[in-house]
Amino acid sequence: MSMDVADSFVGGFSFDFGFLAEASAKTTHAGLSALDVCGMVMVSVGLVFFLGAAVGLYRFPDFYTRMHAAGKGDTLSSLLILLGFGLITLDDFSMVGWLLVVKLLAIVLFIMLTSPTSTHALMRAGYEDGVEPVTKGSSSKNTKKEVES
Amino acid sequence: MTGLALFNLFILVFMVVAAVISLRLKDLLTASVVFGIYSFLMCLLWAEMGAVDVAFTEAAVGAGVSAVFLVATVFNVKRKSSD
Amino acid sequence: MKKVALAVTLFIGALLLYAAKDFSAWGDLQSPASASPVSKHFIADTGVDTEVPNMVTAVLADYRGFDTMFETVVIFIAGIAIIAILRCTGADADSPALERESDVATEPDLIVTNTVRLLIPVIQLFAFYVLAHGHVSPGGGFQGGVIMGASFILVALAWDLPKAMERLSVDRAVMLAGVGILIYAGIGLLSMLLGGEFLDYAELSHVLPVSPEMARYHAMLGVEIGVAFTVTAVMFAIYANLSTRGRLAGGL
Amino acid sequence: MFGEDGLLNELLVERFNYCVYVVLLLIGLYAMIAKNNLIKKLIGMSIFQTAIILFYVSIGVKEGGTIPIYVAEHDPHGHHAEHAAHREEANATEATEENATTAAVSNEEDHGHHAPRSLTDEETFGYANPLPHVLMLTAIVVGVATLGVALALTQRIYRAFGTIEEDDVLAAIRAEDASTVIPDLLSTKPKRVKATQRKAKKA
Repeated sequence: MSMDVADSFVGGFSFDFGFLAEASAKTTHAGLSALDVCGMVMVSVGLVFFLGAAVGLYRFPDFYTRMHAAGKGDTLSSLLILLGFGLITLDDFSMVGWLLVVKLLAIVLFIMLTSPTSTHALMRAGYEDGVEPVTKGSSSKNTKKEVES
Repeated sequence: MTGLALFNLFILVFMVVAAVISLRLKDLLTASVVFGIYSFLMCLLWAEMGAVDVAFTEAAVGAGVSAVFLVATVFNVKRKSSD
Repeated sequence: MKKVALAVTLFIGALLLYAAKDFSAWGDLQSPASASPVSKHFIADTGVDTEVPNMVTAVLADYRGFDTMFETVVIFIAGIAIIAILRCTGADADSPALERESDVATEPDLIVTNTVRLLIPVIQLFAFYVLAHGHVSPGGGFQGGVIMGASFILVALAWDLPKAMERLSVDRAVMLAGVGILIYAGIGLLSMLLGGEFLDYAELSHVLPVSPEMARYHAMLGVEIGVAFTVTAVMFAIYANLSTRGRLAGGL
Repeated sequence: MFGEDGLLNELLVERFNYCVYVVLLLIGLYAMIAKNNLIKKLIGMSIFQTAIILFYVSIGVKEGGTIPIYVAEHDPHGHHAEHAAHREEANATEATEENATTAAVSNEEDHGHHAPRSLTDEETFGYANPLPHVLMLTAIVVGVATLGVALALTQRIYRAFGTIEEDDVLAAIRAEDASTVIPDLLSTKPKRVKATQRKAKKA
């Protein structure tokens, strides 16, 4: 008797996704399938959001607005990029592709939970440490210095 | 540039920059966090070299746990450094 | 001092750069490390000898099992040493240097604690996955153990250390670390009792209903579990001592 | 200077990665020697360590080699989905003799695994060298354990001297040495400087 751990995990399932692959193969003759294009668009949009987050992190006047830019932009762009990767991977509807997509979705869920939480924790730590938010009266330069010191 | 990918080059340069920054910062907490960034770049480089197990270990140990150890120590000693 | 340091560093740097031109080029197939029979044997015969697809795991836990066992012992000793160094005794316990410059808020944050409550089971499950699936994918005892230890550290970060010590007290962690090494050495001794040499897992096929190759496969899992025990316990013990200066009370 | 077989060409272009490792190692070394703060020294030590690990791992890289995990057709169990597809293909075409025998075996015992075989020399070049990975994997984990020990020593030093700057610690130790009379070996009780006295002296 030969126990086979890998077998019971992977080999046991032998779903046949051939029909889906055939369906998508009709579109792939042009070079790119619709899923590929969707994935690439999502990755590009994610990169744009990443750029926005980076610029916001650099340009915003005080701690809170900077964390806002980082938290929002970072979460959304990571999600978009990972989902785009998932769509591109899904292209041939093979078993391996599906497994990868499930793993990517798990990462997406993890980031969706943890990234806003960590932003919140940082914000709260800043608030309890007495970091002043920039207001209408205060000049932005002073606040920046105060945060950095 | 035979065989050495451009990706490797970028990561290597960023790593040198991160190392220098983490050693020049006067605030030890920030230095620890930048050291975490250095470890993470190192982990990317190893994953790219095909050493997946090493990269996995570095991601868990270098970027995660050792940064936490450093921060825990910095909180218990002085946070400002003289150099 | 700085000038001396700079001179020393530059001198060593010049030596190393002088030596660098003798190294083989990037990714050279005929470099000494790649062309050596040892490395070739590991790549070519791991599948035949142990049926483990991940060569790194096979080399780590089987071919170089003795080495890994004492690496684990080193980690254990490091954990003990930290506890011994930081334990507060006598006049040290109330010395003024123990006061922190800035103390952190003691109230655990609602959002953080609830998210952590959601995540901890997932993280621990993932640690088990990494540990058990280390034969066919990247992972193994060290990585799984570190992730497991990190989950306890996360509890200590989100609430405070006593909350984490309800789950895994430092005394129990030290015990678990010892248990991990005993599991490792026990598997080695068992294979010795069955007629082989120390850590020669193939002999375990006398007691397990599998072929000698699969016996090595399963014994590697057992060994990795031992490593994971030690690493988990030691990582948490190190954090608990470092974050509270050995007093094991209060938050970070 | 940058000619085909000039030294600079050899160093900066073909072996650029080694140059960067040397730079990282020197950054770590310099920090360990010249930095005054103990935690900075420890960060420098970690950088030094990772530079050496990086060097070892990069030795294991092979041009065109994949990660050191068997691909489906070399997999000793051969049960992955890809392999099944491969088998079907081989069954249909029966292109090579080897594939045909594999298919025959797999047809005979439907869910049993085909016998694993030793790889040829050419096939071993398809995988990165696993040996440096193993050595460095344990080195990383042991590295973090020793970093923990070093951090514990740092905290202990802070507890004793109230500072983690190397100069101040050395000055405090010298002052203590100067004020301590080395006791006669035959005298009754060795004199010990208590922590409280040390604090008072510093203040």
